[in-house]
Parts: sequence; C-alpha cells; structure tokens
Amino acid sequence: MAKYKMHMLVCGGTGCRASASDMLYENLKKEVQDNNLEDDVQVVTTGCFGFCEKGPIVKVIPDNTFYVSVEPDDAKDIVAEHAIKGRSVKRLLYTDPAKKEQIPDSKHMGFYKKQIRIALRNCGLIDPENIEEYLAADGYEALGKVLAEMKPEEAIQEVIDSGLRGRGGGGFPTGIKWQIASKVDGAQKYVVCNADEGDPGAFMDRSILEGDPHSVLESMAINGYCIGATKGLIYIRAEYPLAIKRLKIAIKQAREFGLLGKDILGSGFDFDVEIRYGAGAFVCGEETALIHSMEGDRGEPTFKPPFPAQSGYLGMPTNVNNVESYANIPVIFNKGAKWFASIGTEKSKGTKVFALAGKINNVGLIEVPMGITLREVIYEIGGGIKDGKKFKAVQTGGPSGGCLTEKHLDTPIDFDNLIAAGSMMGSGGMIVMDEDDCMVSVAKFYLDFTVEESCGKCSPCRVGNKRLYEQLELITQGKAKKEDLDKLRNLSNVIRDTSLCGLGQTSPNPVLSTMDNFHEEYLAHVTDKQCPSGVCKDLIRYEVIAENCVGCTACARNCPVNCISGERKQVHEIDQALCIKCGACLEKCKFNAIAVI
Amino acid sequence: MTKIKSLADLKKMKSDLQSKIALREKSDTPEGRTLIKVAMATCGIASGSKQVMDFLVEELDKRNVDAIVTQTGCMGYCYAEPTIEVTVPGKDPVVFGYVDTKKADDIIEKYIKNGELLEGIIPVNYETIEKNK
Amino acid sequence: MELVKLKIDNRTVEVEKGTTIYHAAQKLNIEIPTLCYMNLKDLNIEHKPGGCRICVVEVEGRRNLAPSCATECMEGMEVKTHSLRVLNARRTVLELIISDHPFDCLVCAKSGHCDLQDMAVKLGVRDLPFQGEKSTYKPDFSPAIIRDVDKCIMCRRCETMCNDFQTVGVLSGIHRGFEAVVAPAFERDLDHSECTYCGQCVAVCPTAALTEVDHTKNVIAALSDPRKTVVVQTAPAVRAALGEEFGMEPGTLVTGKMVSALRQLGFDFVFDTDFAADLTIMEEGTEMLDRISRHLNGDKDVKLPILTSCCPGWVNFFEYYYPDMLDIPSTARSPQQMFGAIAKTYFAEKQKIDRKDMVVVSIMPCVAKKYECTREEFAEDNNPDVDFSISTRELAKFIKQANIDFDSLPDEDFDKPMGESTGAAVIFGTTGGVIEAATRTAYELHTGKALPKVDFDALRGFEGIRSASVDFNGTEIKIGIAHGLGNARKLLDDVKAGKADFHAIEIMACPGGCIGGGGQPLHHGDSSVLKARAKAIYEEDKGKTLRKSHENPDIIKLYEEYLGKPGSEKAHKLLHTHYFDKKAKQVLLD
Amino acid sequence: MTSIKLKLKDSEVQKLKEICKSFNNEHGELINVLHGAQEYFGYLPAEVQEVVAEEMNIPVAKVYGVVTFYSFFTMLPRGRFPISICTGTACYVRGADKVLDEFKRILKVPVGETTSDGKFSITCLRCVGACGLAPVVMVGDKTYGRVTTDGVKDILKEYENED
Repeated sequence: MAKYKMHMLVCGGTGCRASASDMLYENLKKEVQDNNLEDDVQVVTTGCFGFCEKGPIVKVIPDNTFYVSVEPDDAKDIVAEHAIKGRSVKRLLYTDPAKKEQIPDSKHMGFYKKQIRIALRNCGLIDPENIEEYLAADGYEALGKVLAEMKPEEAIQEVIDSGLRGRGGGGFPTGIKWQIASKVDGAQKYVVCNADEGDPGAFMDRSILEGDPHSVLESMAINGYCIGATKGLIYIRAEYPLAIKRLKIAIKQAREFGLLGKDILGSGFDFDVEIRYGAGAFVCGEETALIHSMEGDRGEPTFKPPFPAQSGYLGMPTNVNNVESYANIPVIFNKGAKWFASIGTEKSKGTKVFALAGKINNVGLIEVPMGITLREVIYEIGGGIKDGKKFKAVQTGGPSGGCLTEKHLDTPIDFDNLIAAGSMMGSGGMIVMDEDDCMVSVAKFYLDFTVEESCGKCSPCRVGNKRLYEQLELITQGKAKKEDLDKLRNLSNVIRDTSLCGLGQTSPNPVLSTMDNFHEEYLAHVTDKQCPSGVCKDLIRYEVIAENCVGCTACARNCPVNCISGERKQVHEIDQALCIKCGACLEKCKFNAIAVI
Repeated sequence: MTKIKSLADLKKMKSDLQSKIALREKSDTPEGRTLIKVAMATCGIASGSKQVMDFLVEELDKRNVDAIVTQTGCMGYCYAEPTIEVTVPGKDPVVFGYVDTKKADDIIEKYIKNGELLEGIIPVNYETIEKNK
Repeated sequence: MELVKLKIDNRTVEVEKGTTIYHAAQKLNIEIPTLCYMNLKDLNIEHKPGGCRICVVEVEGRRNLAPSCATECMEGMEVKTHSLRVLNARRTVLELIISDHPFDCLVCAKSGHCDLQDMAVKLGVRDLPFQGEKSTYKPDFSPAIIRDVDKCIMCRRCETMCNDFQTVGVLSGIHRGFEAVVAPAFERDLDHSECTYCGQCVAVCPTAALTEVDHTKNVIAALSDPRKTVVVQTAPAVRAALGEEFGMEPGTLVTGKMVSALRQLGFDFVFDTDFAADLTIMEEGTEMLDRISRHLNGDKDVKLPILTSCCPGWVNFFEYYYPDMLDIPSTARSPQQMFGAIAKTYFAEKQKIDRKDMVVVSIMPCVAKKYECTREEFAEDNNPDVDFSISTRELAKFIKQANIDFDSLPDEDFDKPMGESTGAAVIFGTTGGVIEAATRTAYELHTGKALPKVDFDALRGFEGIRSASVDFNGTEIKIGIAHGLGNARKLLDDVKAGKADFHAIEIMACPGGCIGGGGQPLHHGDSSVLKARAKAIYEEDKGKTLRKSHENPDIIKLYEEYLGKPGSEKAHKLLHTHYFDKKAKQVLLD
Repeated sequence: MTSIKLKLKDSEVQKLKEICKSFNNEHGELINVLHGAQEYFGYLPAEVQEVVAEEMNIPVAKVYGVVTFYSFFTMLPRGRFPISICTGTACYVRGADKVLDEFKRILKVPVGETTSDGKFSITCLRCVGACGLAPVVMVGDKTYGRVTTDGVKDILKEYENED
C-alpha cells in the first residue's frame, strides 16, 4: 500500500482550468509515473485557491511550496527538481510585488491576508454547543478582564479607540453609541442584540450565531457592564431555528458556568439574556421598529430622536448592536484596540464579513479587512465569475444598497467609499452579477422586496415605492418613454428625501445607482424597446437558428406550452404568439440553435 | 456544574481545557488521534452534513479508527457544502468539500488510513487571528 | 427654561427647548401643512406619527428633509419651509397619496370639507403623474358609521382616538406596506365589533374614509310626504356649533336662527331636546336621590354609584366592557329617546295623530344617536320612537341645500309644549353638565331649600377625570365626572377595584362632552373650538330665567296630565330602559 | 380575509390559555405567544386570535394588526407539505423566479395558497442563508439546493405517494 511522502495539489478552480490546469495535472501525473514515483507522490486537483489571477496554481505539501502561473510544460521541472531533488523551482515561486522577493511558503504569502477571520474566528473551529471549547479559545476572557480590571468608561474608551463601526449597515461608531447610552439615567437599561438579519442574500449573523454563540453573549455582557444594563435581549428571526437552538444551549451553559446571571466572576455585576423572536419583517432591523416588535406591537419605526439610548425598550435607555459588531468585541479586548485599529482603512477599522453570492465561483462567507478592493474579493477570493462570463456588477447593501461596476473594481471597500459610490455597506450581502443580468430587472427585484417589506406607515415609502416598482415594470415591458426616466429619478429622490426611516430613505438606491451606472441599459429599454441582457420577457423573443438546428426535438419536447413545432431531423419553429418565453428551449438545446433576440 | 468565580479561575480553566481539547490548526493532536470537524451550520445541514456526521461517527467506530468527530460552525465554503476538516496527527488540517457518505468513506479509507489525498480538496484561504499575535 | 434661537424662512424666532419646528413656525404665523398631525392640547392628545410627510422642511446641513411635526428646534438651526426642494417633495408626496385614492371628489361625502382636497388645492396639484394599482377594500355600512377604506390615507388619527383616547381599540393598523390600512379585527364590519359609535374617528378623519351614515334623504322624503307630521328635536350642543358651518366664530349661539331654519325646511313642529333633558333630570334625579337615600339609610342592596346613561356611546361601551356592572347605570333613557317616547304618545295623543303618521327627527351632535334610535327596545310595533337622527353637519348641509341664507334668518322660538326648557337642560351639552343639572334638582328636592348658588363651578372644566363633593344639608355627596371613554374606563376600574367611592358619576364618551361629539362641525384638532362651544352653553344657561329642571312648567304639566310622578309605572314604561351584555351577544353572533 | 368558521375545542382553548400564561400574559410577549399558537395550530385563525386577545387583554384588532404585519404568521392553513421557495437575491440571480413559476404552473395555485387537496402550499421566503446552494427550495424541513425548473417535477414526485 502506498504511503505518500509528497502531495502535489493542482488547482482545479474554474479560473485555473481556463488556463489549462487540467493539462498540467495530466502532465504532472505522467511525470510522476515516468519517474516511478507513484507510491511516493500523489497528484490531486483541488478546489479554487482563490488566487486566480496567478493561476494555474500548484501547491506542494508537506513543505507548502506555492507555485504560480504554472504552465503544463512546467510539470517536468517540478517533478524533476522538487520531487526528486527536493528543491523548489525558483522561477515559479510567487514574487511579493511590494518586497520584490520570492516567497516559497504559502503561509507567508500576501494573498492569504486577503481574509482575516475576527468575527468568524471561531466559526468552523469550535463546537458551538460546547462552552468548554469556547473557553479554550479565550472565551469569556475579555469579559473577565473588563469586569476585573476596567471601569466602564475605560472599557468604552477601548471600544472607541478600536474604531469599530456598527456592522448592521449604518456604520455608527459602536463605542460612541455605548458612551451615549452609558450617560443616560434609567431605572432599568437594556442591551439588545439585533439578530433580525433580513437582507436577502446576507447570512453572516446567522453563521456567527450558529458557529460562535458565546461570543455574542460575552459581548452583550461587556456592553451591559459598560452602560449599566443588567438585562440583555436578543431579537432573532424565527426563520433561524438552528441559531435559536444553539443560542439557547449557549445561554444555559453560560448560566451554569456563572458567566451569565448574578455576580459574574465575583465582580458583583449581574447580567442575563433573554430571546425574543422576530416574525418576518425586514423593517424590524431598524432599531425603533425592532423595539416596538419586542414590545409586542407592529414593527413600525418611529421618528428619532428620541433615540433608543434615551428612550428604547419599554421607554428605558437601550443600546442596540448587531451580531457581527458584537462578535468583534471580545477580540478588541483580548488583543487590544490598537491591534484592531491597525486593520482596515483610516475611517473603517477591522474586517467585514460578506456573504459572497451570485454569479461567482466560490460562493461563500468571507471576512476581509476593510479597504480590500472588489477585484481582490471577486477574482482572488471568489474565484472569478461563473462559467467564464463577463463581470457586470456587484450589488452590496441589499435593498438599501446599490450596484458597483467595473469602474469601482479597484476602489477600497469601506463604509465611506461605498456610500460615495452610491451603494452602502449594509449588512454584508455581496451579490455578483454577470452579463446575463438585466440591471433594470435587478432594480425591480429590489423594489419588489421593498414594496413587500415597507411597513406602510409613511406615505412616500408606502405609495412611492409601489409607484417606483410600477414605473420599473413599465420600463421592462417596453411601455415607458424616455421622459419617464426623469420622473423615475425625481420620484426616487423624493422618496429618499422624505421617508421616515432608513428603509424608505435608502429604497431608491438600487434604482438610482443602476440608472447612474447603466444609463445606456435603461435607454435601450425605453427608446429601442430592447433588453440588452435578454431578460425582460416582453422585449425578447426566442428563435430557432435554422442552420444550427438538427431537428433533435429536445426543445419541442420540453416546451411547456407546446409552441415549438417541427418534424424529427427538420428545422423547428417557435410560434411567437403562444411562446411564454420561459427559456426552456434555450436551456435544452445542445446545438446552440436557439437564440434570444 | 460549579460556577467560575473569578478571572483567575477562568484562566486556569482555559489552560486546562486547552490541553484537554484538541483545537485549532495544531500539527499534532495531544493524544495522537485524528480530529474531524463537520461544518454544521444551516447551509451544511441543508446539504446533508448531518448524514455525513452520523456516517463518520458510526463507521469510524466500526472500522476501529481512533478519531474524534465534532461539529462546528460555518467554514465559509458555502459553494462546497457539506464540508469537513480532517486533522491527521502530524499533518496540516485538510478541508474536504462536497462530502457525501461515499466521499466520507473514501476519506476514512484513503486519507485517514493511508495518507492519500482525494480530488477536490478545498484550500483554506483565510488567516486566523492567532497568527497576528 | 432653556430657550433656543433659530431661523425659519430667514426670520428669527426664539422658542423653548423641545419645541418642534412645526410649533416654532406657528409662532411666526407660518402654517406648515400636514395631513396626519393632530394636537388636542386640552385633552392631552398629541398625535404625531410623522407619517404623512407633508410637513417636511429643509434644515440646513441635514441630509434629508425633516418632518417639522416631530423635529425639535436646535440652537442656530436654519429652516426653510418653502424652498423649491421642499415644495417639490411636498407636492410629489401628495401626488403619491392621491394616486392611491379614488378620484370621486365630485360625489364624495366629504367634498368641500376634505383635508386632502384642500391640500391638493393648496399645493397646486394639477395633474396625476402617478397612475397605478389602487388598494381596494370592502366598504362597511354600520348603523352609524360608514367606512370607505379606499379613502384612508393612513394618518392614523382614528386609531389614536379609538385606542389611546377612547380605549375601545376597535381600529388598528393592519397589513403592511401598500396594503396597510386602518380597520377593525379581521376587517369585519363595525357592526360586528365592539365599536361604541362614539364617532371620534369620524370627527378626526381628514378624508371620507370614515363618515356618518347620512339620513338627510330620509328626512327630506318624510318632509315631502303630506300624510306625515314631522317633529324635530335639537340637542343642546347643536346650537353652540352649527354657526361654524356658516362661517361664524366658534362659540356663536344660533338657537333662534336654527329654529327658524328648521321651520323653513318644513318641519311641522320644532321642538327642543332640552325639554326631554329636563325630563331626564326628573327621572334620573329621582332615581339618584332614591338610591342615595336608601344607601344612607343603610340599605345594603342598593348599588352605588349611580352612573348617568344619557350618552349612547357610553351606554354601548359599558354594555361591551362592563357587562358585570349593568345594574349600576341609571335606567333613565337618554333625552333623545325620552323625547321620542313622549312625542309619539303624549304629544301624538294631544294632536290626535297615529304614531305611524308621525316622524320624529333628531338633530344631534352625535353619531351614536343614529345607532341608539335603531335599538329594538325603543320602538313600538316596529315603529321607532325616533325615526331619524341627523348630525349637526348634516343639518348644515341640508340648510345649504334648501337655499336658506342662514346669516339673515330671524331668531325664532321653539314650539310648545315640547320646546320649553331650563338652563339645566342646556348644559347637558358639555362635560359635567348633566350631573350639575341633576345636582341642582336633587339638592332642592332633597333639602327642600332653594340653592344658594345655581352654578357649581367645581363640576366644570376640561380635566379628563374630575371629582367634587356637594354638601346636601350636612350629607356629603361625592361626584365623579369623566369625558372620553378612556377616562371613563379608568374611573370605572377604580370603582370596580373599590378604590373610588362616588355616589354619582357622569360620563360622556366624547371629549368635552356633546360639544365635541362625533357629529359636530370638524374641529380639525383644535381644542380651543371645544372650549368656545362650552362657554356658549354656559352662557345660554346663565341667560335663562328658569335654570332648574323641576321648575320647567311644561314638564310639571306633563307629569300632571300624563305621567303622574317621576318614577311612576307609566314613566318607567316610556322613559326607562334596560341594558344588555353585548359581549355575550357578540359571541353568539359569531 | 376569507372567514373560515372554526369552533375551537375546549382543550384547544385551554392550550391557548396555557401558552399565554407561560408568557405571563404580558403584552410585550404577544409575538412569542403567537409563535407558540401557530406552532400548535399550524396557523392563526380568527378564533385563535380572539382567545389570545381576551387572555392577554389586548384589543383583538391590535392582535390582528400584529398578525397581518409579520409575514411569518398566516391565517390560512398550510399544506401538509408546505413548499417554500427562497427568493433572496442570491437565489433570484440564479433563477429562483423560474423555479417558482414552475411550481405555480404544476400545482396550479398562486403564492400563499394551498392546493385544493390540502397537500401542497406555496410560499416565498427571504434567504434561508444557504446561498451556496442557490436556488433553494424547502419542503417542510427538507432543503433542496441548486433546483432547476426540471428538478421541480422530481421534487414533487418524492411526495407523490405520501400523505
């Protein structure tokens, strides 16, 4: 039986495969075989290394040598030099662009720093249902330290110094928020964790609660100590049963260990946490709406001021922070504000978790330092666009955000830059779109969401967003005129200008940012009555390309409305009057004989 | 359960636990056992990680492989769920993606028993904060 | 007191810290338009949901526009209330609201009195740029109130009145987003809810989403039927408010013009509900005295306090919410119903008219009266004692329709015999009035002495809950007063919990009593209007020679000729009633 | 709202009262109570809301206002196999709308309704957080990932012989 001494990992990600990594793989195998090394060296393909720019990648273990831009012909050298002689192939090593030196060990390579897991530090590392594992991972040490060694105002100062800003979307400095709440008097103060993650396409809060629930509890206790609150409430979506289950286990365990409850760690400080359930209302992510919901009412926002810090839950001073913000807190105390502030950009410190999704190869949850560029995220972590299509846009900030385009690819991502670019950080959804996505339809998709999720309290949001949606629908149906675009813009501006809460104030963003960045596409819909991406059903038709059609009948068999006719081995035809434009024929045709026109 | 009474108690407990529980990217597990972590967040479970975990626990026992199987949170590789991380004593942890029971079987037989890698392993692409110390 | 100085439209104003921009602007006589804001200061109701977004203004340095109703003034603030940006936003928001509103202004019940319509005129809306789906709902016709929810603009004023002020809680915001609207539970009709028909929702509704059931047509039909003798009665609060509909200052008394208008409209007999109010005092006062004296004499079975029962909204309220206390209220019918009962018996006999040929119409400041006159117990062989009840507002419209120039009408007197009344009856129209009237009579009947001072100032005022004691010859009689059903609930809960020991309690469902009734000219949230009406009522009382109900000669005659004495068997049959457990009834209905 | 006349059994009323009581009949716990009631009954018919309102001393209109505000609460019974299609952004860009259309087409019911035999109901939900598997469909507690329009038939087939 073979006992391998060496493994050669060849990246099999889409990007690398496009640059012939499969051939490289074959060559390596052949070289290994030719040198009779089959029992010592194993060659395998791997998932994407997320370094597609320098692909194809080969990594050799156990010494972790990292080769970049490897051509199929390099297989010979790698086997001859590395496998046989045991020395690395220098010319294939990665050269650090800053230091201009070659780096042999992947662990010292720059691109590994693309992701730093702070908020997600324990996700995928510890058993979330076992408090002992959290304790072994420095758990509750920050709380212990704060309670034993720091005055509330010192602890608040530490959070201020860290530069941490609210990860729920707004980006308000967390420490300042605590400071305000600490200064308001109240018979009973509350600490609330906003776990009502509602952005379609964002799930970092859920992952943290499922993977590391204690970090949230620990931070809430620290928060409570800082502002003088003894009660904590977690407002969580009822749609997250696993997160709820793990939170409940965590609360129980923390109580058993004396880390919640009376006289925590002998400090005399009492703090306990209760869970309140959301029930499916996006607007409840807004602080005041969330508080009304926790009070058993309709989650309608109210005008601020008064802010929750002045009059929140049951009229008492209340501090609300989001899950990811809380997940950062223990690290700030364990490693120091200075360390935390060393990561990120001048005004946005630390990292941000993004749920990378859409037309991208490596869909996943990533945590990157603030200031990273979209290009790095998409091409170095995300493994590039799916199916080798062309990148078109990235949507951040969910229904409150906007689209970023090619021109923004090298803009450092932080709170302020995203707003300047017409989008926002939001809670961290990052949806990648390619050439097949119609931006008018994307804006319509978000408006559909807003219309459904508007609470209906204020007129511009209640009626305005509906009208905005209807206008967009007319555009996608080819029924709008060019002047309607001005109307659309004015309406967007007014909704933004006059709505009561953040939901309405940001709901036109998807429209405005797509209008700004993809004006041509809007024009094509209203003047030429065309949808360049071939998405808008009323503006496209499917046709058979006669010269490609072999008459296999696949399209006709799969057409749900039987509108395709044609004899076997004869060119088929689509009856446009009956066609519902579902696209099934296009999907089924193996001969590129169906075209969208 | 006795409550932890002070920061000093907490720190002592931590060091006890650290030596007891195998955690993090250690090149060696204390008792020389293989450690398998199954990502059991919603997305993992939705893709079948629960079945994989059950399979591993059962089969490792049946086949007399000395290994510890634990659950953990999301590793972030949603595109490749279910994912598991295997740390064989003396080696760096390896993450396997798209693990079904068949692949889990391969992992036991080929990787754990034999040190043979499987196609399609997931390269870890992030840094943990410890490295910044 | 801390002051802040700011500039509004380039004019400097200094206001107390905490003042909103809206109120600061008012100090400069700048009236910022709004559709949802409502401030009933004297009743402690300030409704500022910040929902309509019409009142937005531009604040220097602020990213978006600020709702002036909810934004507090800050030192050095610079506010623009009519910049291009503000005017554009305001008009666009209004156009949006209108885009989800029926365009049937010409035939709308509220046309000419509609805040939304006025706003469209004010803001210069000239076209309808937004066409699209409109939200549609099932209309609801109850015996007193019509809900045409398509016209709801979500100002939520009705919800505040129904929940916070009245604690009836029949109306709530339901659904969300574009479908959001105010409605009863399960969007059932008001008829199947605990609605008391107090009409306060109608009184504050800016559009025709909530209106009263219009009976003017029925009245016109009756008037044009030669076979019918049409008798009209007018409630005390009507005369203090009707003038407002003809451009007169709030608080202008128009009793004489009103009588003359009613005559011109063709009513055969123009009578006064005040007559029946005096009658009510005779019955209720006697009952009150009886219960109190029995109590003082140690009768353990007697229930106290005695509660007034002339307000139909209040009667509905306790039938729903206090079914275990149905034996406490006085059994005396309301003046409207006493009038109807006497008109269709005593007066009909006198005139030798069959009751079926007589139509009794009441002019009421009230919406609940429309429901009250349909109650089965107030009918004889399916012929109701009071056929139609129309509101002050409906009367005004009717007068206008009949081409009557109200201003130039001469003052005329009510007809006899049911037009005679005392000052005690007039003050029924305002909070504290009924109990004051009852006290005047009860005191004299009990002590046998003339009142040294007719005015009981301690019983007057606008406080939601008031209490006073009156010395009845050495016996202290404790009196409680509440107006607004929320206040009534508080008082009643205290009674229930044994925390309050009153001998008698007066309750009126509406703010300020009948002068603030749901059928009165709209006060648009201005409570000074209510105060002026109350003042007018007390003035009318002062000007009367007779100010105690038991001194009303026609009442004395009625007892002599027909009823015998207060509390007699005949009086009981015609003038008293009994109450129902409506909660139980409602469950059966379901 | 279609009114489904339903008389609650005494035991059911008792159960509801217990749920309310377990939250101390506190107004602030209304949403938790409604969650409890929906878990027990599967939906929140008017009769259930009336009992809750009575027990917790909240106007029934308010309870209805809360029920209709939150999308998680439903006044209609769901199918024995409730189908939820994720229409979060990640699923949307990967064709969730087409999958939804296919379900609607095959089952012949619109979103939010139940098939006449009470077997299936269709709802949309916002992001279950399994974006890596987009588009995602849930039938009861079971999750299906990377669903294609063709896959819809296969999913329904699994329930063909179940009841």
